[in-house]
Amino acid sequence: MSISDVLSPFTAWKNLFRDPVTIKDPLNERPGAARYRGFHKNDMDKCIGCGTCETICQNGAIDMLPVEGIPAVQGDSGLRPRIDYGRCCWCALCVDVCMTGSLTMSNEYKWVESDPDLFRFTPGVDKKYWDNAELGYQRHDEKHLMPVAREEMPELHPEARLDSFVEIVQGYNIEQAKLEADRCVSCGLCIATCPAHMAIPDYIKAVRDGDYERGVQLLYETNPFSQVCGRVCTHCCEDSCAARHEGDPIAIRWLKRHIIDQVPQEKVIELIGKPAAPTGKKVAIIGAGPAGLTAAFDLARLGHAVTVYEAQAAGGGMTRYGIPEYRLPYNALDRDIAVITAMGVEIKYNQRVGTDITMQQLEADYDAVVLAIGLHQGRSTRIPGSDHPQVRKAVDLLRQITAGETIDVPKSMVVIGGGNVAMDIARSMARLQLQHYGEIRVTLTALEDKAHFLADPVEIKESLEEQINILDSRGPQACVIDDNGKLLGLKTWKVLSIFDAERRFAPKYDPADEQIHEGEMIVEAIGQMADVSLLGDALTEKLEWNRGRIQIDPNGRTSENWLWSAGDCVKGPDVINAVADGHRVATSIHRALTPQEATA
Amino acid sequence: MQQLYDTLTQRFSLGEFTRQRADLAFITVEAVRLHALLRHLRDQEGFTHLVLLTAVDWLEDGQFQLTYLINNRAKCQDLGLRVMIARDNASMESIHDLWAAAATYQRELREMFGIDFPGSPRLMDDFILEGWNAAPPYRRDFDTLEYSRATYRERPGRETRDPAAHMKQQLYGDKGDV
Amino acid sequence: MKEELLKRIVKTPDGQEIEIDPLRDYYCEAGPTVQPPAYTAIIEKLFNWARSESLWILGFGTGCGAIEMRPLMTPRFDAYRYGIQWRPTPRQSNLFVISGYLSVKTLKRVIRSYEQMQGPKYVVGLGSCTINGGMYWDSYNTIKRLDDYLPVDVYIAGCMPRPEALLAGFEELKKIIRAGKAEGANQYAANFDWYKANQKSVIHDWDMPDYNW
Amino acid sequence: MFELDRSQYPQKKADGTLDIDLTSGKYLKLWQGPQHPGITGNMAIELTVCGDEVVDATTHVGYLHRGFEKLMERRTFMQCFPIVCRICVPEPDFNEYCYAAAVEELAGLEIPELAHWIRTLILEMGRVNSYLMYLGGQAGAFGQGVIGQWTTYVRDLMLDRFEELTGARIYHMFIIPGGVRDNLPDGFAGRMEETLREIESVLADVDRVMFHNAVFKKRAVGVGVIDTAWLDSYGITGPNARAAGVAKDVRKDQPYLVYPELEFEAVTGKDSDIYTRADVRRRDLLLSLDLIRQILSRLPKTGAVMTKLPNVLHWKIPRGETYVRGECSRGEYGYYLVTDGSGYPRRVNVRGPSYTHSIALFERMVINANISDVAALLVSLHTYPPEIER
Repeated sequence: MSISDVLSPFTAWKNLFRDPVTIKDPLNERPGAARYRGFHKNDMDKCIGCGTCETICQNGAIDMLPVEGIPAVQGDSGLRPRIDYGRCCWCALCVDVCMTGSLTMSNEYKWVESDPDLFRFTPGVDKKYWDNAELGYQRHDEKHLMPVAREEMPELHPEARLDSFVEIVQGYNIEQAKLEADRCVSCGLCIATCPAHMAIPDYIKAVRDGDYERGVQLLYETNPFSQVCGRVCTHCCEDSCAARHEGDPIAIRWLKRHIIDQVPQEKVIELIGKPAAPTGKKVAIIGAGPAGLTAAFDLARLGHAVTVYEAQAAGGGMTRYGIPEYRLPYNALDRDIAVITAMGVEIKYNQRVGTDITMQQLEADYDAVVLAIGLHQGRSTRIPGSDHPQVRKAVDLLRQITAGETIDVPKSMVVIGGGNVAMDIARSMARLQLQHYGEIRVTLTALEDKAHFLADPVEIKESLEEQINILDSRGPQACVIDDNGKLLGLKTWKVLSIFDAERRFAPKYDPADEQIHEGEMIVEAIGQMADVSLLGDALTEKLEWNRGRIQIDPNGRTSENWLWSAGDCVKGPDVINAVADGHRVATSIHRALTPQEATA
Repeated sequence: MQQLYDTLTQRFSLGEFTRQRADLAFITVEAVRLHALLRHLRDQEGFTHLVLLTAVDWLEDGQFQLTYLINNRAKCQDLGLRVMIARDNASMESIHDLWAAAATYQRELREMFGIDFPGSPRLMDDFILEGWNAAPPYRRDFDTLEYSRATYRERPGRETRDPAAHMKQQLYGDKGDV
Repeated sequence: MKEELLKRIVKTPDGQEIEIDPLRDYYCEAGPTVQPPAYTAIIEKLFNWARSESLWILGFGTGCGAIEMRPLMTPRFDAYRYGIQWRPTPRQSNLFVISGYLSVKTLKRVIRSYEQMQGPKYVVGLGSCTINGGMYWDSYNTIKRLDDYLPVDVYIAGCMPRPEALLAGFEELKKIIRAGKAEGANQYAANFDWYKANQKSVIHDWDMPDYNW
Repeated sequence: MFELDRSQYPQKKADGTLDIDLTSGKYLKLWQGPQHPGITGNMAIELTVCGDEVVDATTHVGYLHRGFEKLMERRTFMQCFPIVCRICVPEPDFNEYCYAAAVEELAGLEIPELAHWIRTLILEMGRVNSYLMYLGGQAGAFGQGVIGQWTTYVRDLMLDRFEELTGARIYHMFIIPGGVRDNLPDGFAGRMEETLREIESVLADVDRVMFHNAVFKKRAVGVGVIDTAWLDSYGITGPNARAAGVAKDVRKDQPYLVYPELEFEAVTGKDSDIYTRADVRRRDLLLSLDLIRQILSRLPKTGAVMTKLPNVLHWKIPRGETYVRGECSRGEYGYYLVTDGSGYPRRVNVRGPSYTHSIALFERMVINANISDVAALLVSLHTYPPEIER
């Protein structure tokens, strides 16, 4: 210790001559930093109410609640997060995890109340002074708390697949499936979109856990066509997936297929369990397609005796006779059908109702009848020359290919249509051409432009890979036939617009832009309709109709109380819709056949 | 670390050896051998620093795992000794004579896990909790959320909806036979 | 209950033996009373103005939020210019800032400190924890609603609130005091039994008198 | 200071307990805390005094117990990340780092190079803050309020840097399992340099007014000596050990993050009293300022700051256990993490340096001290209660 230790502290006096460091107006002069994690904002246009913010919040600070003016729609639950500032810790995990990037934080931080119950608000709905704050915490684009890219699906290369009908999609292995299933946030937005309302998040969880038997049980609760739907479902669920907003949607369809691929058929039958005790009621189902067989499966499980009448030699309906084998191998379909027949469903093949047995007989022999005849009649363009024998319908050709009938494969051909059926026939014929002539000459003309094609984008991509010449915005005008009656090709005009101002179908063409596409065969793939001739005149007269389709109530019952109708023939073409429809009529029939308890 | 383990096995009967990092390993030890082993490690092998002493509740196995983590600063090595003891009437030999600081850890374990360390100073004094009358809170079978709900009121008026269930109700809920 | 709080016989220096019951003998038994406002409104207004401009905070850092008090006490934010200062003892303070979560053990001390403060006295709750449990909503050792145990005048959102937000809260409190609405002490007196019942429902070893004045 | 050797007083009974008869009227029980200006944070010391000499002391903790270790057992690995920093207010980042590093180790994640640098930067910034708080507290314990006024001011400047970097002042929640949340903002190094200069100028003042101060020396030199023999027995780490001449510094002993690439030596003292401990911390603070400069001049300018994570909602970590430590301003900070293959930690144990310092060590040190020195002694150990009871 020295004298300097006594004097040295006095140097502090120098601060007398210094400017004060005090902030003059701390209440107003101090905005939060640019990345400050202040009070929440939520962009109502972007938010889809998936509730992932609620899931991640370790403080239980977030509630998902309905908000006036925001209805639940496909892909948006209509719920919005309400945050309790009696819980929040401003960690911003909710912002980081937000699937759409709608949730952000402002840099505002002052909120004082005397009433503690006021610290709850729905950002974006309850107006707050920080709603328009520009600064504040936002998630980095590249920073996600989960993988955003889909696991790539192994597929056959175009060269490897082009000359055969071998299945293109190989299916995930267990590791890939786990990684893909891991991406799911289990929000459940997809369930409402799925026509059959499958328990999608639950069966994806089963994949994560590796519990495939549980997965199979979950699948069969809502869908007996997992092999089929796991391959060719239109997967509209994936359009509602929360993950699609900032990445790829979860490959729900492939995961479903993965589950059913992992469990042997005998095990599947064992897992579903035995049907209920016989009720003594009999149900006839016309058509062994997805709708008919789903209804058959449900009714058989409830103990009813079910007989299915099928005009073709094998079951599956359009999934067998419309979908090429490279997309849906027949043995996969056979597995689904075998599970259904294992439930005691009797399928009578090659029995055409109307010819081999009449509707009147069915009405007399059974307690209920389901009409699930699908859409097996191709529509015609009715352009000049379309009655030429080499102008064919896509559905007929596809059925012939499946049935193994010999087809006179043309060296060149034109397909009219831009939907999945058009792609199917184009690609099937391309394979046959390659097998027969070693080269592919298939032209596909569609009314729509590329951006509005009706076919699945994957179908288009694969078609192009398979050397299909796809022409968009071409309207068919005439089939060109030479003097000898030989079909030369198709004349098309450029399409200017398809719909008029009222969104009615009224295509406008540019006749100046005319092309002739060479083809020994023209295939029309512009839609299908139901062949209702089996009903007979009397029944046709009795039934109520709606725009050419049989009128049904929401449960699928027609105006005749013994007759229900389901599937494509009443709802339009879609496998998963047909399955949903099958369930609906089965429920309705079961209610009708079961003696009602005294209504409460 | 493997070398250390090999040396030790010549003198002590040791259980499973887990090498976690180049400078961190865990060895399972029987409860009766722990004290002698710790003394040896402290006095002969240079593990002079008791980093921590804590417990893990393996409720399914009916066991507590006591972890004694010791550090050899000169060699930059950490060694964790795992001792499995029965969960019922759990009791363990005290090591406060080796490290004075251990008494505090043992007090905490007594209070939070209910593990007895006979002879450890001030073992029964309240340490963290005061007037606690439920099960020791760090035990796995003590449910903190349930206790909190039952004891401390929360502000009413909270409710939440599951998106999937809400959409079902709004969009396609069971409408019955029409 | 601690040994020194039990009833016992003590020998005085002059050899007398007396019985002591610490919990009864060391404290006054009377409960708190509601203090009516001054006779005339103008004087009450003057009082309230004076009260609002001298917020003396009890220096008891009950939780995390206490760390943001230091910047307020020091030159950068300098809360003294707003009439706010910190006092080391409850007897000199009229504002209790509950800086976040309260463990049951601290709640007990908080109640004692609060009751020792002179009326009119005010309580400010800092952050989520005082409102609805905050991030310790599922903890076995922290209370969730401060207003069950003490009358709270103002809450400030945040975890933790910044010094600027604290100042905003204090300014709001001043407004409430000036408006004559900061009646926490009277509320506590009027609902004393309710508060006591709530306090005792979570503090299991109640080894102090009911009112620690 | 006592004129006689008081180390034999109070006497012990045969069973080793102190021979103190409270009813004798010679002794007084005195509570320091929890509501007391001479206490750090929210804790209490129960002193038994004879005159103004402390003859027995018990540290009472638990006032800030929230049961973190229990709460983490019911939070997923990502959900634990926001709560760990609450274990230590003045220097929360060590919790974030140790937790994140432990999780990454057991999950087998590698984090990007830049994230290592930014983590180190954050930890050193936090150390600066913690030491600045300490200096104010140490001076305040001797009645020198002005030091606290200065250091709190410059600490606030550092909090501004924290705010622009991490988006929060106190609880940064920035070191996330998998990396850090963001890169440095534009112009950060320049603003940091200004802050560092301001801190240095204040530290120069502190040196003159606090360390070269007759009053401070009179009160702090030779008081509260920690015997080197106690170091292992009481588990003493950090500046408390370094002031006793043992260069115990995890940054050097078991280097983590980018410390192997930085140039520095562990700061030590030799007298092991209050003054030396304060001085070691002051010099360690200057070292941290230097480290921050080194980091800012050498860290990669661009690159990823976070590694790709699995979906954190279902993140499961295989069974395992590990211990990760770091050198915080108070000593060795560590996380012992046990996982059991589920989505939740099986057990987390936080080893805060104050755990041993403020209980076993403090209770030993304070015997025979003067009541007026108790606060200074406690502060000189630089303890912080929440990391004791969590």
